[in-house]
Amino acid sequence: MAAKTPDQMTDDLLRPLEGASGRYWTALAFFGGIVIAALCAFAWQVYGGIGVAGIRRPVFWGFYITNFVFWIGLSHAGTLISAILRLANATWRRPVTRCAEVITVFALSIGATFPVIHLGRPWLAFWLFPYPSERGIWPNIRSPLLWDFFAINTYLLGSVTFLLLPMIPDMALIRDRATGLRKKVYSVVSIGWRGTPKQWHRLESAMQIMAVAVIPVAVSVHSIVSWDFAMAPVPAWHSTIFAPYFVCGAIFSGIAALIIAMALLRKFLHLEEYLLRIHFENLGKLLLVMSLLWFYFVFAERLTIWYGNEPSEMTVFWVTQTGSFSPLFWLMVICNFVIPFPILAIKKLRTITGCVIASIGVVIGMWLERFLIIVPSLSHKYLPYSFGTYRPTWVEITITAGTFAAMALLYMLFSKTVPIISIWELKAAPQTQSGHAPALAPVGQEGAD
Amino acid sequence: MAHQWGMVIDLDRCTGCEACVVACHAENNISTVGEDQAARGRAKHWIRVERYFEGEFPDLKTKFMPVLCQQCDAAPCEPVCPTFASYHTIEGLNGQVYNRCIGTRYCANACPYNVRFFNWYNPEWEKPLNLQLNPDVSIREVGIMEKCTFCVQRIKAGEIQAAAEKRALKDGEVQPACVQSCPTKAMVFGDLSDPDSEVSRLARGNRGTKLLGELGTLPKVTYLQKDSWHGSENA
Amino acid sequence: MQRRDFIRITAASGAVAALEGCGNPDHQLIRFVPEEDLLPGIATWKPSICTLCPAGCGTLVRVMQGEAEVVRNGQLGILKMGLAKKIEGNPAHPINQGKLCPRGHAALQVTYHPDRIKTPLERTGQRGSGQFKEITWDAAIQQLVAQLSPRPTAANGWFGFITPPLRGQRKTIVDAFCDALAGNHIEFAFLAPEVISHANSESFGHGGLPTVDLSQSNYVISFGADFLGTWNSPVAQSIGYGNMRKGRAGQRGKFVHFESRVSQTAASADEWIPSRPGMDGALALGLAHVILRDKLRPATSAGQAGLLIDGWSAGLPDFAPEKVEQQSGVSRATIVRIAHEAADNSPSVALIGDAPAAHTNGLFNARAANALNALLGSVGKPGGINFSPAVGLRGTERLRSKAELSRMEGPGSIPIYDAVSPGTKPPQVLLLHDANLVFSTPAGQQPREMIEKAGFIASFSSFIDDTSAFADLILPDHSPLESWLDDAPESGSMHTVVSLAPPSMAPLHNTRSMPDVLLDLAQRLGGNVAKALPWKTYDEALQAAFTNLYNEKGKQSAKDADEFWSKAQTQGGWWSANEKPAPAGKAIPYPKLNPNPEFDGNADSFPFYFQPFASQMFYDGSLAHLPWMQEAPDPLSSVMWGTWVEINNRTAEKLGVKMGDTVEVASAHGKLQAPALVTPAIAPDVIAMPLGQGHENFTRYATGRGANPISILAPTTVEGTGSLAWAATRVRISRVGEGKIVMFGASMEETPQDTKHR
Amino acid sequence: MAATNSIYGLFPGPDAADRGMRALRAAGVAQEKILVMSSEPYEEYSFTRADHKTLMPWLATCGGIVGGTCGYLLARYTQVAYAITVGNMPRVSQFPTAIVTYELTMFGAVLTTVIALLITARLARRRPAPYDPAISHGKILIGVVDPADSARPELERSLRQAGAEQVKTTSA
Repeated sequence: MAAKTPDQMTDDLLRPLEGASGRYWTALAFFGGIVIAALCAFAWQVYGGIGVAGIRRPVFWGFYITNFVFWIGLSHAGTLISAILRLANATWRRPVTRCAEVITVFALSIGATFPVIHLGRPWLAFWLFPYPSERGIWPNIRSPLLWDFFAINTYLLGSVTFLLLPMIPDMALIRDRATGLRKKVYSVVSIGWRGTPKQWHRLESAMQIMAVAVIPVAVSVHSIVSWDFAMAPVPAWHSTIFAPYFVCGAIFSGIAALIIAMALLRKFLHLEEYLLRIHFENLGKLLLVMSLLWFYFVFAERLTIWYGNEPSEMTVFWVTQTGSFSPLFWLMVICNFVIPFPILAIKKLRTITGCVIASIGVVIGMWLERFLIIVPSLSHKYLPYSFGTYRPTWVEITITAGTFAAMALLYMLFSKTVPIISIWELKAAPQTQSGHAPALAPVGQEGAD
Repeated sequence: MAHQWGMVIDLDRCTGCEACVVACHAENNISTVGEDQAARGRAKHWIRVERYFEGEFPDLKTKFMPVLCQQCDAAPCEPVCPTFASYHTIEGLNGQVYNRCIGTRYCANACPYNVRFFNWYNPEWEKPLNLQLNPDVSIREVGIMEKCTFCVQRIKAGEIQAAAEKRALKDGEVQPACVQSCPTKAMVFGDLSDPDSEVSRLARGNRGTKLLGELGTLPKVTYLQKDSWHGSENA
Repeated sequence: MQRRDFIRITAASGAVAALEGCGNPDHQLIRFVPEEDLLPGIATWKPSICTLCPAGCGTLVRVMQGEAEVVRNGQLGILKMGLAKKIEGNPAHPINQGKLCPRGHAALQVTYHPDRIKTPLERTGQRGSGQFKEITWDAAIQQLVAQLSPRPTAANGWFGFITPPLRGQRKTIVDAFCDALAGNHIEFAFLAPEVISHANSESFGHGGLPTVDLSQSNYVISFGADFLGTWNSPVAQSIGYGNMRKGRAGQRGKFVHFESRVSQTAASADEWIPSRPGMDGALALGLAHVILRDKLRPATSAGQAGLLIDGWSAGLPDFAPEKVEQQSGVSRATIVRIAHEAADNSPSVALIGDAPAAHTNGLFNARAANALNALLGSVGKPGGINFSPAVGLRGTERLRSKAELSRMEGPGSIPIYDAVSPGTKPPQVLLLHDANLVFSTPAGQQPREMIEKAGFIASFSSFIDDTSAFADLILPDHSPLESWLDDAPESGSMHTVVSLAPPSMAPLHNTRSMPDVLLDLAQRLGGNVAKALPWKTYDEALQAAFTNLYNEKGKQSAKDADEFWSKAQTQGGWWSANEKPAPAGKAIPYPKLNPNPEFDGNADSFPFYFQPFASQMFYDGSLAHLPWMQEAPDPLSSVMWGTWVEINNRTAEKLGVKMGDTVEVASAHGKLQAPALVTPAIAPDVIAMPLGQGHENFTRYATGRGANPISILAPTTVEGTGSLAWAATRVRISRVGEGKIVMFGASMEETPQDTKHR
Repeated sequence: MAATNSIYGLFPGPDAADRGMRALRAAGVAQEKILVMSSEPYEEYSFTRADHKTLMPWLATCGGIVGGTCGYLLARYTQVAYAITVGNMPRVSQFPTAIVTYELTMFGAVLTTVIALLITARLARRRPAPYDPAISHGKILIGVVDPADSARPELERSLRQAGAEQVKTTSA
């Protein structure tokens, strides 16, 4: 396939924004339905009391906090990856960055709702905010939940701007092509972008700064999420490995989510000529590295517990290794390592389909990992008399399903309003020097997937 | 200086009769949750008697251990609370401000002793059972963490009484409901800041141990370990 | 202003409030004029008596002002009144010295129970259908008078009154009422200790239960007696136990417990020695044998108690350790060791109660333990068993006549049939008060049919339970906190104790105190009945009794009878340490008893011994209606809101039974289903089950919950007494399927994984 | 659309644009009066070489410092103002304070960057500026803001010579 002219690209990439198929609307209705069901479930929980959920003594945290950690982790897909690639100036990143950053923003927003959902009295959630209240009470800075509050807000600001800034020129692009109401809307959101060299240059340097700033923020966010656990003297929680362990897991699940999202976009928005196998291959390699890193962390964690042989920790250890939680544990290992490793390691298997299969495994596996970090420890905390177990109720399951649906829903809506691939960045790929941008280089066995 | 309330539990005296458990329910307006919720781990017993078996039939030893909030000096439950609902009182108690609690349940996870109990639903007393409620103790609504207070309402009442009579509290003058009820006098309550109080003396004894003391929570409850029969010679 | 006006005004304002109150019913109720003035928020402590078990502990009731929905002259309204808020032990009371057991604390909920009978009821549906309609007290009493008036002159047994064992003036009134009506007063309780008191009256010339002076004992041997939980006077004994263990510097008594399972008491023992059910007598005599053989005590020291045991003077040849080992499963070495320890560590004491006395050879077991006590020289001594002195208050004699004993024999005893229906003639009128005959009688004895034979049944019960459901008329009693109480505990203190308590609070509902109703009836019936019961009210009768007591014993404790009476009210009774135990009377010579227990059901088809036991929370089942008791975890199993079947873990493995599985327990007389509790704390050939659950009819909290072990018991009786041998049944057990068991603690399978490196 | 008075040419590609730029400079138009717009950065071409000096990194740093200071003060103040001891921790606990300080530092940095961008890039403004939608179709605009009327024909010619596909003039 020959390189395309900038105008052709623009047309291709703006095409998804015009009109929507029946299939699209059905899917939208489907996911919307699930989200509404989840909202009802939450309403019921607020009305009837948190007791309608399955959490109990001593497992005071269950699905909700699992989802919290999982989604925050997923949010490390975009910003972190695209920031790193941006700094590394990897040209092939250009078609990938935006769909990644979108995942970040949505996953983060979804994850951030769970600390509220899981509250006993959610209507008082605002007591967490450090504002001068008439009660003269300030929140407790020493609580990791407060750290979460600050970290998540910073990360949210960072990732939202990181997503929005590069969107401005594309907004202008649509503005100039649109008519009527859409024109008005897009001229508002393109905030008077004209494309003067000054604007271009300031945008670039702003993105550079953002890229530098957002990486440490992303790392800190998931470290702090891990400290929600590591700060408590709970067997197998109270460990220094948690922060890097969580960050690694976060990036791991993030990349997986990105691959899945790209595959879906590629199929449904007909972006076969823009999201190429090379992108999946490169991300696949990244995923492989993370999979190995993840395994290394799990091994290190397990080893130290086993060797230390501290009774209360060993109880948790055996419960996950051979006891009642072992099926989930080994399923996790299969999903996170046994499946992805060969697929991604063997070049022949590292096709788009291969990468997607591996990624699906990883997403499931990482959710299980969060669950297995939280529940077994809580259910086997020191005094055997108060050991307990945990079963989620339909409320928790519905709300969990709802968040996945919400992710799909938001993503679909977004891809209908904004070009999911940054057009100007794609065009700006240095063609004149390096001939074709790698992104548009003809790659063998295109139909391999 | 402020009192430092502490307790000693003599496992050699405790017979696991659970008078303390019911006395605590009666004193502190702890609601019963019914069979279904109890089956789902929602029963609330601020003090419980843990039972452990050692060995197999016929050589079997049984051990009772009453467990209540240890009122730790370095309490893991306190700092994790984002709203200061759980905090440390001047008299060394792990206070729980009910109406400040938003129900993160973080404190309950952090507590190694599992002595914090959560109100999963609004409590109910079928009329006229509501008439049994103790007016000195507030009722906890849904979504709130509750826990043993060492019967702070009794402590305060005692202190006010003593202050009114312009005197210091006498040792043993104030007793939580559990201590008051204990038939074998296995539980002793008092001021640890007073080295001569009975509780201080017993806590210094060589049988004294702290529950999960290795975690560095500095509990203010001391357990006197079960003693063994020293044989005929002491007869 | 007239009270009526006041009420009308408040009613009006109440209506206004109702509009504001958005239909909150509290606002629609009228407000009554307070009957007493109390300071809000100020607590007063009033002495009372715990009536939940026969121990008779003295209590203090914390009363504070509150607003209650009450009925006054047939009108429901809100009244500012003194409300009981908490029950604690009365520190002044010699028995429980300020302490209380869990049941005692829960007594509060009897008064405030949502399912209390609030007003007299008349049966509308079939008997036992539990359908009643509300009637007035006048109508109710009219009915009863009508039933009792046309009484045949000397036809003994035409009328029966079944109560739990009563004491004090309450007993006097009931007895006098029954005698005057030529009826029978039957004292009935499943756990009534008639076998022990029987044996004691033989061995020591004292009926009734002993007071165990544990606080000074150095060596305690218990044969199955749950003396720290439910037996005899548990609070008093617990206080003593605490002192025995750690109360004396450098002096720690030892406690050895023989039983086939770990009861709450056994759990506290220094040594729990599993022994075959019913072999306690043999064990006691085995110990005695060693003591005699090794000349640790002279045979004569057993005195009267020894003479009851044949072969005593010969040194009990049949009870050599080897023989006892075969019978009881306790190794001879252990027997010899325990015997020596017991002899070397005087004062040492042996206790027997509960199951050992409820085997066919229960009387023998009790006699044997008595003999051992006598041999150890611990009868009537500090640190041993003592018999608290009787007081001359009418109706509180401890030493019961033979006739009286037979009256209060257990549910198995034929005398009850006689009493209820002499020969074949059923009683025309049957009165019931808190005696749950139907629940506490093995189904094999057809308690329902027994009851239904009666022509007319009236119950004074505060709750519709398995038995009062059959009543034609219900005249609800006050709750203990609402009524005058008196008691003369037979054990638990070395003092003479007569407890007295005025009402702690005004009645909530339209109820009347049972003695008052009897006195009212007596007046209406007139004639010899009125003569026999000269008092107008119960408290009048009590004052009369206390005047007697003052004249006989109380002279030095008060300047006149009135002061004596009022002092007794404020401190919760009268007690004195001056009284000396009466000298041991002559024992009644008794026929030879079979030392070995017999069990119903042959060992092949029913391989397991079935051992019911008193529940720490529900006692004999009479407390299953209290939510606090239902939710309090059982000390050993930590089970809440249910019952369970204890089964040894190895046995369970063989039968493929897992923790919580529903199992069927079948005897030759019936079967039941309950969840299995797999535990190492029971002998492999024993199945144990707590009393308490399995009520067919006992308020919203207990109805239809769990199974009742009594229902499958065999109607065998204890040799030498007529009482039910409730530990003498054999059963088979089989797994039914998955089940549900609600435990507060983690199930015993979830003990920590071993932390060996693997 | 442009409301200001200007004259500009639309060039097909960057090289043409470069020529146009040189032509204007030759015509002696002052740099600040030259108007350039494109739908791509074209950073490696001379016609985009406007001022490449920007204070943005420094602004971000300052913002970070300000944010960090606020964070530290907030953390410290709340701990002192609402002095409650928990878990035997000091009144002002360093680690939590450090964490909050750090997060708010980054917050400040990001925020100032965005604001700096909006201001320095003259974005989100009310005042209308000259513009031509043709840019969105890849054309590059080179022109002069309010030229002297005398110079107009001259400028138009030179733009055409440089290879402008069309030359437009706007007047207020």
